[in-house]
Order: sequence, then C-alpha cells, then structure tokens
Amino acid sequence: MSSMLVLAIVAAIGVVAFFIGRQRAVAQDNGSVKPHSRAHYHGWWAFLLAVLPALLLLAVWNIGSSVYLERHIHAALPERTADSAVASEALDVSLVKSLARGLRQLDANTQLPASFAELQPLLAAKGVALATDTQDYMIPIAVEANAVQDRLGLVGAVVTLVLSIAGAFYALRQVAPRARARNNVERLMLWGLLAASTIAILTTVGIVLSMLFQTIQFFDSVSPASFFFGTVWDPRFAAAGSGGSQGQFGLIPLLSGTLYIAFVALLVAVPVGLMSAVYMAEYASPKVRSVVKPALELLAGIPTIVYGIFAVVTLGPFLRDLSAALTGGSPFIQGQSIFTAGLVMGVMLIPVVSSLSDDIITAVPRAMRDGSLGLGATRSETIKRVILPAALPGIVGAILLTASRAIGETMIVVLAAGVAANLTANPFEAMTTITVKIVNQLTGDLEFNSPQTLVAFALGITLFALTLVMNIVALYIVRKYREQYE
Amino acid sequence: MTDIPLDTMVRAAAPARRDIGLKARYAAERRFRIYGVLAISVGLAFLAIMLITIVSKGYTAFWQTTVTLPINFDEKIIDPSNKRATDPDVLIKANYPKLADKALMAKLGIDPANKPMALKLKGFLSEGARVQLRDIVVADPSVIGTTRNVDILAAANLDSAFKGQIDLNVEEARRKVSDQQIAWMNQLKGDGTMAEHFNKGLFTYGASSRPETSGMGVAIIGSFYMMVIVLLLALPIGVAASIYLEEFAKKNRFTDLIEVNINNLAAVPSIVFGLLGLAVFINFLGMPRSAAFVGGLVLTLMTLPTIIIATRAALAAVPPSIRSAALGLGASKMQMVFQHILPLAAPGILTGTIIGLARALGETAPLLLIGMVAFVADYPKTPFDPATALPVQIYMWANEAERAFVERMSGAIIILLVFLMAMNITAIVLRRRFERRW
Amino acid sequence: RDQIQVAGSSTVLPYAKIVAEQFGETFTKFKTPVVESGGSGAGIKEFCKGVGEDTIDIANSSRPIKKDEIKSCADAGVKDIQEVRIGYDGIVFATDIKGPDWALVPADIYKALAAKLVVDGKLVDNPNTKWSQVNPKLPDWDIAAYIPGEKHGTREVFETKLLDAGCDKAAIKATGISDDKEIGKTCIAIRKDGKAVDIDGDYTETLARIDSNKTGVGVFGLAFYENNADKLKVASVEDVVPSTETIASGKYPVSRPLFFYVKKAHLGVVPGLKEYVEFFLDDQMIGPESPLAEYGLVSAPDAERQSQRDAFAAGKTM
Amino acid sequence: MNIMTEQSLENAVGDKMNAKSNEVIKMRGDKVGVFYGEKQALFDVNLDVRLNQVTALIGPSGCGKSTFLRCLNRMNDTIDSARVTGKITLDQEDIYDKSIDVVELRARVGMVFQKPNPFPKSIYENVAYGPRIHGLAKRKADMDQIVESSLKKAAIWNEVKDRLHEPGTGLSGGQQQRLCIARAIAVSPEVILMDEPCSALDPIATARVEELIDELRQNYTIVIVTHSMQQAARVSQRTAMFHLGYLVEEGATDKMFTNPDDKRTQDYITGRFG
Amino acid sequence: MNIMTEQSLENAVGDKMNAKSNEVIKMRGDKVGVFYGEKQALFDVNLDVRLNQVTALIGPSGCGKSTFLRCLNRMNDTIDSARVTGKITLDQEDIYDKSIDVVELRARVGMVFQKPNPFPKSIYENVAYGPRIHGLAKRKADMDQIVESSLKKAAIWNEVKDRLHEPGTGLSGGQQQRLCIARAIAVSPEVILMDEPCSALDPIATARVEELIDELRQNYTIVIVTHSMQQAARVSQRTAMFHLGYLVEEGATDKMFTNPDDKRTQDYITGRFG
Ligand SMILES: Nc1ncnc2c1ncn2[C@@H]1O[C@H](COP(=O)(O)OP(=O)(O)OP(=O)(O)O)[C@@H](O)[C@H]1O
Ligand SMILES: Nc1ncnc2c1ncn2[C@@H]1O[C@H](COP(=O)(O)OP(=O)(O)OP(=O)(O)O)[C@@H](O)[C@H]1O
Ligand SMILES: [Mg+2]
Ligand SMILES: [Mg+2]
Repeated sequence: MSSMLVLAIVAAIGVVAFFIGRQRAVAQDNGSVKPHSRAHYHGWWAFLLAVLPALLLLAVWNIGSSVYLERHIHAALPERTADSAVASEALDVSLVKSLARGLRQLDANTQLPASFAELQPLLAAKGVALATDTQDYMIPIAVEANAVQDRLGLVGAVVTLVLSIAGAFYALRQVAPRARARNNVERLMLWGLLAASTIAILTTVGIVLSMLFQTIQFFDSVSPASFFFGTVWDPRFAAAGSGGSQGQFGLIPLLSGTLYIAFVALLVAVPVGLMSAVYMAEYASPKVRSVVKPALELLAGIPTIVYGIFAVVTLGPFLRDLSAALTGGSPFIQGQSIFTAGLVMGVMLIPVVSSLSDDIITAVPRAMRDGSLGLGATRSETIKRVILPAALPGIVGAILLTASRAIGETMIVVLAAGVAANLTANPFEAMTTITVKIVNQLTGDLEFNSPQTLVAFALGITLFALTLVMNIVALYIVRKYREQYE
Repeated sequence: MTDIPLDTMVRAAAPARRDIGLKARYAAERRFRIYGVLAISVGLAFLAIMLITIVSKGYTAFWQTTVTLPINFDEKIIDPSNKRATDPDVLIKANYPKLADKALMAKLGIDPANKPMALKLKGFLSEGARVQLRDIVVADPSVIGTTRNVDILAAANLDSAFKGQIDLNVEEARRKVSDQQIAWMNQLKGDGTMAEHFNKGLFTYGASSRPETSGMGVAIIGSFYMMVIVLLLALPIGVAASIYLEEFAKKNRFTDLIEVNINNLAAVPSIVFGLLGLAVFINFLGMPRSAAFVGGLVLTLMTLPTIIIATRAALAAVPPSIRSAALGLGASKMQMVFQHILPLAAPGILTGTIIGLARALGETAPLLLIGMVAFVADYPKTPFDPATALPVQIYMWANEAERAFVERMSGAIIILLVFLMAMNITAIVLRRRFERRW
Repeated sequence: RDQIQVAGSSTVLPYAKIVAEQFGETFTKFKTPVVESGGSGAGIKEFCKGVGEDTIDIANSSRPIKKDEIKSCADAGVKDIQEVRIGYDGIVFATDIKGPDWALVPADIYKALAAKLVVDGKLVDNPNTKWSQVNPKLPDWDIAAYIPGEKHGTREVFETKLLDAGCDKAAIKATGISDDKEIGKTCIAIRKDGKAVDIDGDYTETLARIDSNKTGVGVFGLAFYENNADKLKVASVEDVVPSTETIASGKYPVSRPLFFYVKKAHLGVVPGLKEYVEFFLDDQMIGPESPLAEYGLVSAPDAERQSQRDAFAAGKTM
Repeated sequence: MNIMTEQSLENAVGDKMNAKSNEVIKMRGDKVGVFYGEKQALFDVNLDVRLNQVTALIGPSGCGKSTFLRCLNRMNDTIDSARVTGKITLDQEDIYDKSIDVVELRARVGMVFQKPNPFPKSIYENVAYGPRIHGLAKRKADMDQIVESSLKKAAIWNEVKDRLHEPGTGLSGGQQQRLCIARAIAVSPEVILMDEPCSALDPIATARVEELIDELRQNYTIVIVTHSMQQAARVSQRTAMFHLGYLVEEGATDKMFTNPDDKRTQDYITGRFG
Repeated sequence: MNIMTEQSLENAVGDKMNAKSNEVIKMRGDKVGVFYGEKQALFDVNLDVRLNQVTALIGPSGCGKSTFLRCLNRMNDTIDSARVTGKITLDQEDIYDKSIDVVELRARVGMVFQKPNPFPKSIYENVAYGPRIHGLAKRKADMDQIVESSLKKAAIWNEVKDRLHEPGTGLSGGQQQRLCIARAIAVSPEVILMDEPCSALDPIATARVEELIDELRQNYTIVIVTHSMQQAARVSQRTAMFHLGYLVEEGATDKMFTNPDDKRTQDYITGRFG
C-alpha cells in the first residue's frame, strides 16, 4: 500500500472521528452539567488523536524500514574482496538500491534476465539510468530487497491504520461533559507553535551542518592557525601538473576587508540614517513624513545586484575621474575601492538604520521630551542632549544589526570593491570581503575537493560565527535598553 | 472678574531679561534641521540617480525592431517533394529562413542570383524567424502556397543600429553591422517596413542565446512559483513562530536562543542559505535541481526571520487591554490569540510578509548553488521543473558578451524594480491604511 | 526526467546555450536542455555525485578534469565518463579602441605584472609603474591590467603561457633560490599593489573597467573580444594577432581547450542525450563556419574534431 | 443563579464567621501574598467577599488593590513574574487548585477594567463573544436574546439598540464602559470584579455606572476597586482598605467611613494622604 | 525676589479689583480656548494667576486642567493638533505674541509633570541641564552652586548630596519628583506649573512635596493641577474648578471649599461625582 493511500485513509478516519466526536458531545449536553469544552473541540481532539500519532508512526516506520532495508542489502551482499568490482561498500549498497528502484518501473510480468547487460536496455527503455558498475549478482538481491520493502510497507500501513483507529476510539471514548477537550487541543496547538519556532534553530543547525563537514576536510589540509592568523590570501590555483594544493589561506586580509568596508558603509549609513530618522520623527510634518519615509524605504527594496552594477558603471568611474580632477593628474581613488563599495552599501543601509532608529527614538517616552522642552530647551537641544543619549543603547544595538547586514553583503562588494585580497589601510584602494571569496571559490573553475574550494565553507562558518556574536551583543544591548523604560 | 482693562491692572514686575544666548542657540537649531534635510536629500538623491540611470539605460529594451515582410509560403521550399502528409517532420525541418530571406530580397530589390549581395544579408533578420515561421505553418499547414504579411524580428545588431546605439564612426570591419546593412535599414525604415514595436517578447520568451528572442517568460513564471511557495510556507510558519515567542514563550534560555537565532538568520549572507539548500534539499532529501520548488524552500528559510520579526512587532503593538478583555471573559489564551490578537495584527503581519517577499524576489546568490542560475528555454509546467528567476535572468544577461543583452538587462531591472516597488508600495499603503493608534 | 541537465563552466556556457537552443529547435520531440552556470568545479562536483535521475548528465569545463575528481567520481559510482573536447578558447589582451597598437611578448607581461623581479641580481618588489618602463615600445601608460581572478580557468593558462614563459628563471636562480618549485611559484606570483586587478566576474566586468579606465589593459576571451570589436583593440602576442585562424593553427600562443564530460550511464536513458552530444559534435555546430565559431569558439582542426566524434561513437571512456 | 445561591446558602450554614444568614461568603482570601519577581506586592491578606454585596477596595496608589482583585479570577497568571501564595476560594473551592480550569473560573468570575476596552468589533459581537466561546447559545435567536438582556441589564440597550452592528469603539467612554459591563454580564458570571471602572468616565457617565452597580448587586457579587472614597461610600456595602500591600482594615462601609478603627484609614478617608 | 515684591506692591496701588495689595496678577488667561484638531477641549477660560500664591486647578478627569496649564508655558505647541485661541499674558505681555520667544518663555515659566521624569543622567546633570543650555553658569563653580542651591530649595539636598553623580532614575518616586522640581527651579523661573505632581507618589512623599510647595510659594508663583480636593485645600490659596472644558468657578480656596457658588463645585468637592 503506498504511503499516499495510507495518508488519505488516515485523513478520512480523522474526518469521520471529528464528526462523531462533535456529535457525541452535542448529544451528551443535556443541560444538567455545564460542559467544559464546546462540542467541536471534542471533534478536533478526536481528529488529532486519529491523525497525529498515526502520521508520526508512519514517518518513523518509513525511516526505520529504509534503515533496515539498507542493512538487509548489506548483509545479502557477498563478502568484499580486494579486487572487488565496485569501488566501495557504500556504493555497493546504493547500486542495489537504485537497481531495486529501477526494477519497480518494470511491468510486473516482465521476465527478469539474469545479467545486467540484458537488463539494462529494459530499464533504459523505462528511463532508468543505472551505473555501469552494477553487477549481475545484485539483481536477485534487489528483487529480494523489493519484496522485503513491500512487506515492511504493508505492515507499516496496517499498524498505522490500527493506530489511527485506536486513537480515534480513545478520543471518542473520552467524550464527556467535563472532559477537557479544549485544553487537549490547545496543548497540541501549542506544540505546533513551538515546533514552528524551532525551525529557526533547525535552520541554523542545518547551515552549520551543511558547512561543517567540508570545513573539517579543509582543516585537514590547512592548519587552523594559518587560516585564522594568516596575513596573506593567495590560494594558488591548483595548476595542472604542479599537483599543488599549496597556497596561503590567510583570513586576516579578508576579515579586515570585510570589517573595513562595513565600517565605511556604517560611516555613511549611520549619520545619514540617524539624521533622517531624527528629522522624520521630530521635525517633519506628517505629510512630508508620509512621502519621504516610504521613498527612503524603497532604497532597501532595490536588489543588491543593481547597487553593484550602479557602483561599477556609474559611481566608480565618477569618483575616479573626480579624484583625478582634484589632483589634476593621476586619480587617487581607484575605480574599485573600499570607498566606493562602502558608499554604495551605506546608501543601501540608510533605510535600515533610519527605520530602526525611528522606532527607538519614538520609543523614548514623551515625558523625556516634555521635561526638556519644559525647561526651555530648543528642539535640537532636546534631541542632542536628552533623546539621543537616552536612545543611545538602542541605537548602538541597531547599528550592530546593520553592521551584521553589511558584513553579510555580497553582490555590491563583488562589483564595487573588487576581489583582490589586499591588506591596506587606504580606503581608496581595492579590498575584498569574506562573502565575495565564498562565492568565488564556490563558483569558479577550481577543483571541487581541493582546499581552494573547501575554504569557502570555512569562511562561511567563520562569517556565521561573526554575525552570531554581533547579534548576541546587539540583543543584549537592546534588552538592557528596553529595561530602562519598563 | 477680569473685565477691567489691562492697563489699569496691577502690573507685575517684569524682571530684567536674562541673556540666555538665544541667537546662537537658534542658529544651532537651524543647523541641526539643515543636517536633517541634508541627510534625507542624500538618500533621496541617490534613489533618484539610481532610478534615472537604470531607466535611461533600459527603457529602449521595451521596444523591438521588426521587419514586416510579405512571406510567400512557397511549397517548393517548405516541402519540395510533397511528403508532409506522410512525414510530419518535413514541416519541422524545412528551410524557413530562406522564405524570409527571399521576401526580404524581393523587398530590397536584390537579385537572388547575386550571391555576394545575398550573403551580405546574413544577420539582418533574426535566426528566430525559423521558429516563428515554422510555428505558423505547423499550426495551420493550409498557409502553404499563400502569401502573408509577417512581422519578422530584426537581428539584435540591426535592432541596436536601428535604435542608434551603434557608433557608426567606428571602421566598418570592427562593427557588427556593415554599411550596406545600414543602407538597407534606412531604406526599409523609409518605407515603413522596418519599425519599432512594443517588445512583447521580453515578457514571453524564455532564455535564448539570441538577444532578440530572449525574454523573461521563464523567469517570471519561476519567480511566481517561488513567491507562492514562500507565501504558503513562510507566512504560516512565521506567524506560528511569532505567536509562540510573543504570546506563550516564557523568557528563558531557550527562547533567548530562538530569538538570537532569528535575528542572526536575518543577517546571514544569503549565499549561505544556498549552501543549506544544496546540502539539505538537493543532496539529502533528493529534490530536483534547478526547480522553483527548492528555490522556494530556500527563500522561505531566508524570509522567515523577516516575517517573524515583523509579526512579533505587530503582535506586540496590539494593546494589552484587548488581551485582558478576552481573558477576563474566560477566553483561553489560544482563543484570545486567534480570535482577537491575530486579526488585529493582520495588517502589520501582511506588511512584513510583503517586504519579506520583495526581498526574496530580488535574491540571486542562494539560487546560484541550487542550479537555478541556468539556461532554461522551456516554460516550467510545475514548480518541480527547471526554472529561473527574475534577478537570475538579470545576472545572466549581465554576463553576456553581446551588447544587446545589456540593454535587456537594464530593461529586466526596470521590470523587477516595478514589481518590487509595487510590492513595497502595497505594503506601505496597507500599513498606512490600517495603522491604528491605540 | 525528460530533459537533459548540464552544469559547469561559465566560459563554455554561451556555446552550450547556443547548441542547446538549436537542439531544442531542431529536435522538437526533445525538450531544450537546461544549462546551469556555476563554474567548472561546481559542475564537476554535481556530475560526480552519482548516477541516476537526480544527477546531471553533462559537466561543462574549461579545464581538463583532475585526477582527484575522477577518483571522487568513481567512488560515487560515476565510472564511465566520456570526455569531449569541443574546441579552443583564445585568450587575448585588449585595450580601448582609441588607444595605440600593442605588441606584447610574454616577457613584457611578466615584467609588468610579476610581484617580484630580479634587478641587479636581487629579487625586489616590481618597480615598474609604466608600460614604457617595461618595454620602450609600449605606450607611456600607467600599468593597469585587468586579469582573470584565481577562480577562473583562464588564470591558469595566463600563468603558464605568459608569466611562466616570460619569466627569466636563470636570473631568479642566480639570486639563490634553487628549488625549481619555488622558482615556479615566484614566476607566477602577481603583484598586489593594485596595478594588476583580479576580475572574478565575467568579461563584461572587465569591459566595464576598460570603459571606465581608458588606459587599462584587459584580458578577454577571443569570443568576447570579437563581440565587442567596436570598443576594443586587440594586442598581438609575439607578433601574432589572435584570430580563430592563428589560434587553430597554433601560431598564437595563448589558448586553452574547452571540454564537456558525459555520463555514459545516462546515454540511452535520458532522452535525447546521445542526440545532443552528437549534435554538439557535428561540424554544423563546432566546425569553422558554425555558429559557435561565429560566436568566438576556436574550432579544433578537422582531424581532431573527427577523432572526438569517433571516440564518442566508440563509447571511449576515461 | 438562583440554584447556586441556594447551594451557597447551604454551604454557608454553620459558618461561624458571618453573623447574618444572608451574608454568605462567596469568595475568601486566606493569607494571600503576591510576588512580582522578587518584590512582594501583597502581604497576608485575609478578606471575604460576600454574596450579593458590593465590596469596595480602597487605598492609595500602588497599595495592591488591583493586585488583589486580579488574584480573584487568576488574571495574575498572565503576568510571567507574578506568583501567588496563600489560598483563595470560590464557593469553598480553592481556585488555584489543579482541578480548577482557569478559563472556567474566569467565566464565573468576570472582570471589568479601568479603561473601557471593547473589542474593535460590532457592539453585538462584543457582547456575543463570551457566550459564543462558552457555547451558551445554541441558536441565533438565543444569542440575540442574551445580547439584548445583557445590554438591558447594563442599562445601555436604549442607546445602542439601533446600532448593534456598528463598532463598539465608536461609543463614548461611558457607553463603552457599560458595554464592557454588558459583555461581562453576558456570560452570566457569579462574581464581577471591577477595577476603577469609572476613573476614565465623566461625572454623568459615572453616575450611570454607579446606579448600574447598585442594580447588579441583586444578581451578582461585586468587588470594586476605586480611588474615590465617595464612590466607595455610595456603592458598596463593605469596604477594605489597603496600604503598602497590607490589608489595613475591612468592615461594613458605614462603619469604615464614620468610625474606622485604624488611623491610616482615617487619614486616607479624610484626605490626609493619597 | 524682595525687590520684585516691592515693585509689584507699588504697581498694585490703585488696583480696584484686588482687595489685598499683595495680590499682583502674574499671569492672566483671557477667553482662552483650546482645540485639539476639530475637538474643542477648553472654552473661554478667564483666569488670573497671582504672584507668589499657589493656584490650584481642580475638576474631574478630562475637564481640561492639564490643557489649560500647558497653555501657560506654551507646551501645547508641541502637540501638532493643538490650537489655542484667546490671550494669555505674563507680566502683561502676550505670551503667544510673535515677539515672545517660546524658549525664553519656558525658561521663565517652568513645569513639573505628573510622572516624575528625570533624564537618564546623573542627579547633578539633571539639575545642571537647564542652566547649562541657557548658559546661566559661566564657571564650574557657579554651576555647582546653582545645583546645590536648587537641590536645597527642593528639599532633597541632604538625601542626594553624597550621590550627585549617580543616575537620577535610581531614586525613589518621591525623590525623583523633588529632583524634577529642583531641575525646574535651577533655571530660576518666575512661575512653576505642576501637573498632579503627587499623583504617582506615596503618602509620605506626597506630604514632603506639599510642604515644599508651601515653601516655594515665597519665591515663586505656582499653578498646580490636582485631583485631590484635600491637596488643593492644603496647599493652595486660590482654587479654580473646571468642568467639561469650562471654568466653573474661581476664588479663594477657603471660600471654594466652604461655600462654593456653583452647584457643580459643591457636588464635586463633596464627591458626588468625579
Ligand atoms: N506587572 C507587575 N510587575 C511588577 N510589579 C508590579 C506589577 N504590577 C504591579 N506591580 C507593583 O505592585 C504594587 C501594587 O500594584 P497595584 O497595581 O496592585 O496597585 P493599585 O493599588 O492597584 O494602584 P493604583 O491605584 O495605582 O491602580 C505596586 O508597587 C506596583 O508597582
Ligand atoms: N493631545 C491631545 N489630542 C486630542 N485630545 C486631547 C489631547 N490631550 C487632551 N485631549 C482631550 O482634551 C480634553 C481635556 O484633557 P486634559 O488632559 O486637559 O484633561 P485633565 O483635566 O488634565 O484630565 P486628567 O485629570 O485626566 O489629567 C480631554 O477630553 C482629552 O481627551
Ligand atoms: Mg490599580
Ligand atoms: Mg491632566
């Protein structure tokens, strides 16, 4: 029985249980006792008990049976010899599995040939691709595996259905005026909500796991010390014949580039964003505010690649020519520079800073404002001496959040700051960032399991850790700030 | 009691005016305001400059040059041996470009026997003419033998020349368009055969290696699928998570952990989500490559934090008095949340969702790793078929060697921006409309 | 699966796109193949993931597959790989169209772009700031070269065919470095003072740089140059002007082969795969007069093309 | 309601504390203490709430009146940091017992708040909400009936009967407060808690609500927090005076206002502080 | 201060209205009306504020007491929707006149709010804030002197003199309110407006602030809003009763509390409403 069919039947049982449950509850309400829960809660409870455990079981069963099947195949395979035709044991098993999957595509009454050579055209006709490594002895094992799988599937389906019906009965027997069906249903809902909120954690775990394995592999060939403290980024192209995976994987130039560009971006975004927020919160008439605020927010809606293209095509050359005109000769601003990238990124971040600080500034209680104005302070004095200092921790938190955005930005930097991993203090030169290198090492022509590619994962984890720390700090600061007024 | 005239009133002593530095303070005040105005102007100026550069570069992409030719669907060329009744492949393999070339030569008055001249016509009409004419014939074989006016696309280079984008001062050998072709072009332009039309193809064609027949059809469909998936997944999950965190969770280590996680995920570089998608959805769960479904899942994970943060803010903005009112009546917390808080927070949640969607719509990097940065010519019928997305199309066109693609890229950026702005403006209008002052 | 899936090099991508598109137009019963870009490495990685529906059929590559990669492939069950060489990619130097003519030799490039040079018997940081200092025949321009970034296969060619070739190994040896490997490394180390700019994007980006810096020198693929010949002026190397002819004949020194790899297990299984490869290898596609050649692919000599076709038809694997 | 009253009467037999037989104890606080986190806001409060009487809680700001009131229907549960000690009974059942469902408790012990807080829904829906979640009306007609009678009991029917489907938030403050009372009444609670119900109302509205409270006393037991001594004097039968978290004094309203035992009560009532 | 009083005395000669010569009119509201957007919150209020006296504004919630008070130093300017009609004078100068600078006005007419609102700065900085922005102290020593004398005048010096550099928000509610008073005093205003300064304070703190107000009267003119009749009676010399935006009655506090002219005043004072 296919899982889909089982699912459908379970759902049907659930629906029936719902209606019976509700009906029973209605029937039992004769007015003598005040029922605890309304009738439909009994229905829902019956539905949930009929469906949820059964689904859970089905899922566990399916996972369990695939594990069992794997072992089964493993056991059935002949002992490996040194000159085994197939590269590895794991591959052996997976060959059998795909063979078994393929066999299912064949019509039931097809006569199975004994050799793979004969079998392959049959399968190919059905659109099943099999590795040429597949051996003849695997065919009976695959057939056997399919049979086992069928059996397991049938048992699983039956058990699931029994559980579903049992759940429904259990719930229906519970129906009574004082039964707390609502509480039960709500407890399950709460679990559902909790599950939804753990997705954030699962995502994080997923991210870390998806990078961890390769990171470890990377550190097998490059020592962590030379990665974290190396000052030269020069992962040599694994030149043909040179067999070289040598190269220098120093994080420092990338990290400093990342921080430098983020710093320049903040230098643009923070004053501009903050002043816009202040002006909008304290001075602008509602009319101006209602036009300007959304307009500024549009800046946040423009895809970063567009910013990048703008930086390369328009801003970079403009700045270079400008600097050339200023010195009357050679330009001191390169076409690609930290300055350009930071500037453009800063513009992108203006709305982020301004909307965060807007919230924070308006959160400063009116009493503070009144207190200052009541003493005869002008508005700007009030803002500078009372509101901003009071909002400072919140603003710092906001800036940290913005900074972590800046650190994670890719496309702008790729285009505007270049890819050269320099270590320089001159903002008018090119530098590059961690994100850029992640993208480049992953999408280039490099050998895929060489350290040159694997380093991308190490960089990814580093970056992840970096933003995590910044967020924790930001959260801590914002929390503390919030407490001040509560 | 105060009806006496002021001058007869008791005069309180006016104390000597103190000097409280008003002049300087008002100057500072004015300066401060100017800083504010400046800051806003900087932001708006950048917005304006960017929009202007993009629009001025890309608006021409919305026009496409076509040549209207009376095509004679000559049976001798399409099906010389008259086999189409038995072998339908004949209609597919026929030499359709020849039909177009013949018509063009007739129009220009070139003798088909004049081979060198005929050769110069190469690259005047789009290669896409083959498919265009074939589709006409396959759809209705009865046109064979008749003559019809058909709008044939001009090749990309001619299109550029027609729009005046090719520098004619460069020596001929270095140009993609010859002087002869320019002359013909002007001739056709003169008699109205060659003209610019609105470029429908930009919206309907799939990917192509020829600029004039490439469009964003596949990308639009792919983006649409992804947005639907993101909406269907991220909205409910995000709302559920926010409800838990805002209404039920006790403040403890665990909720702190979730909170830090959510904030952090909002800042994680998007490419990292691509790595996650590749590792989990494609490699571990065996989902298909290049599929909008996987893209949608990845973008869902990316959008979730945005939605959660916005939703929590919206929930928190519902005043506690509503909560107490519901609880005081004997509503359970669940009932309170779903029957009162959630409906009241809906506009805020919607706004956050739209902004999150807009962000997801503009995202390229994570799609790179799950195979969605690809050449896909056929429309995806389901979310599981290979597809691309709008920003991906921009990215790919940006990397093309042919200049005509650059124009398309700018056009595509305009379209994407229009979508994004429409979404953002919807969000803003929604927020304004439902903004509640408690 | 009824659609061929291809992934890999972005250099090969435009050619693969043209073929895929025409394949779809010609063979209406097959769907147009999906061609991903994402780099040779990522393409081969996907290719080597295994055999079956959920793996790609073809990996495009702008470099030969590495031994390690073949091994990983085999470990995952991808044992029978067919290599197809589709032609060559010429690597050219170009400047803004308005600039003077350039004639380069590898030694010029080495002297202009190497990190360290031997001056007076000592290895010092590259002192050259103008092309005219490198070679008086070159224009008096500040050195500003836009070269392919390390992620690109082109970079490897650039290093071996130009830097390594132009490098005065004896002089380096004379400074006291005896290890050949060390010398090799010194030869191909590129200066990092901003005079040589790595470009990790595509040639479009390089073009944008030249556009904005009219005295810059860029490295392009021949195809790209030919598409932008109205904006760029190409430099000769060792007095050979790059063109499909000079490259095909081997006169022009800097070129590299382009490949794709086919998973043999998928042949005859994924509909149209065999036809696609055959279509690709047809002279209609990769011959000297073909659309690919028109786009800039340097066709291999006739014999080589034929041998590729034969090898594929014979099912020769690596 | 009648049934319950009789039941409670039976329960009350043998109660030694109450001299008069009609003074049945509906709710009782026994050594009630409340902590907000570390901070103790209420100390050892022993207070009885009598059936069909109005009990007023008075005292200066921050003395714990609201805190005590909110213990009576466990609204304090909704504050994470709040912790209640001691024992509170409703008809001699411990309301903090596991067996008691807090939702049900709140249906029996309703609450009206300081600031009128109608739901942003129609007037009808405001009133119908409680009966709906508790399933008190089987049919639409039943519901109409409940809504009408609740609004009538809350003395607002005449003002709103023609606009039942307009939003409740569109009413004036006083009307909103009466709507909230109607909403509380609609679920037929046994006890109604009111936390400064008139403090946001104008004098005329206040007078109407005070009248209403007096009428409601016939059918419900009422506990009201007020900062107006006059109001306490006007509407309540019993008064409890709180100070700094302690119950200072409790007794018949008449006595409290004429002859209080405690100096602080005296001072507070005469306006020496507060 | 003495000088001023003498001067005023001279000016007061010939005043027919004021029986006692020391009753100089410091501020005067003439047909003051206030609109919040469309809604009129104050109607035609004519009210005099006398020099060196405490004027109490009483009335039920929402009657416009705060609104009127905030007109006196143009704090209503900070509310976008607020619009003031009529005329308000300070020493016979129209404070809404163009020639009057609002910053200067507020330095002359200080304000203390209902909820203590110290800035999140040190105690010293809180008090020094006003003098600093107005440039009242040339040297550090001057500033120290101003801070000390202000804190002394606000009767909080002894409690804080050892912790001047700790945050003002760390003080208790009553201390915070006195700190806010010190802050207001520090800019040497002529008039101090207080909006329910004790409503958030406990009884003991209230008593201290009331004492303080009585002392301050010697040097400053004070207008105080209070919802406690008792407080008004205790601290003020003159009382004005507001109702629904109208000034109902105004007069000497003694008279108002013993023998009001208006029925509404009578009812309010005796707690019939509010
Ligand atoms: N949620 C809370 N968290 C912490 N402390 C609280 C909380 N609610 C009240 N308190 C404190 O408990 C004490 C009693 O507060 P409560 O609200 O019961 O006073 P009240 O008598 O109702 O005052 P009011 O007349 O101002 O309403 C006060 O000191 C208050 O600060
Ligand atoms: N900013 C505002 N916008 C609109 N209406 C307002 C505003 N401030 C006050 N009002 C209205 O003006 C009227 C008078 O308010 P005001 O604050 O002056 O009353 P009050 O006598 O001080 O009351 P309370 O004793 O509650 O402080 C009220 O109806 C109030 O709702
Ligand atoms: Mg209270
Ligand atoms: Mg007030």
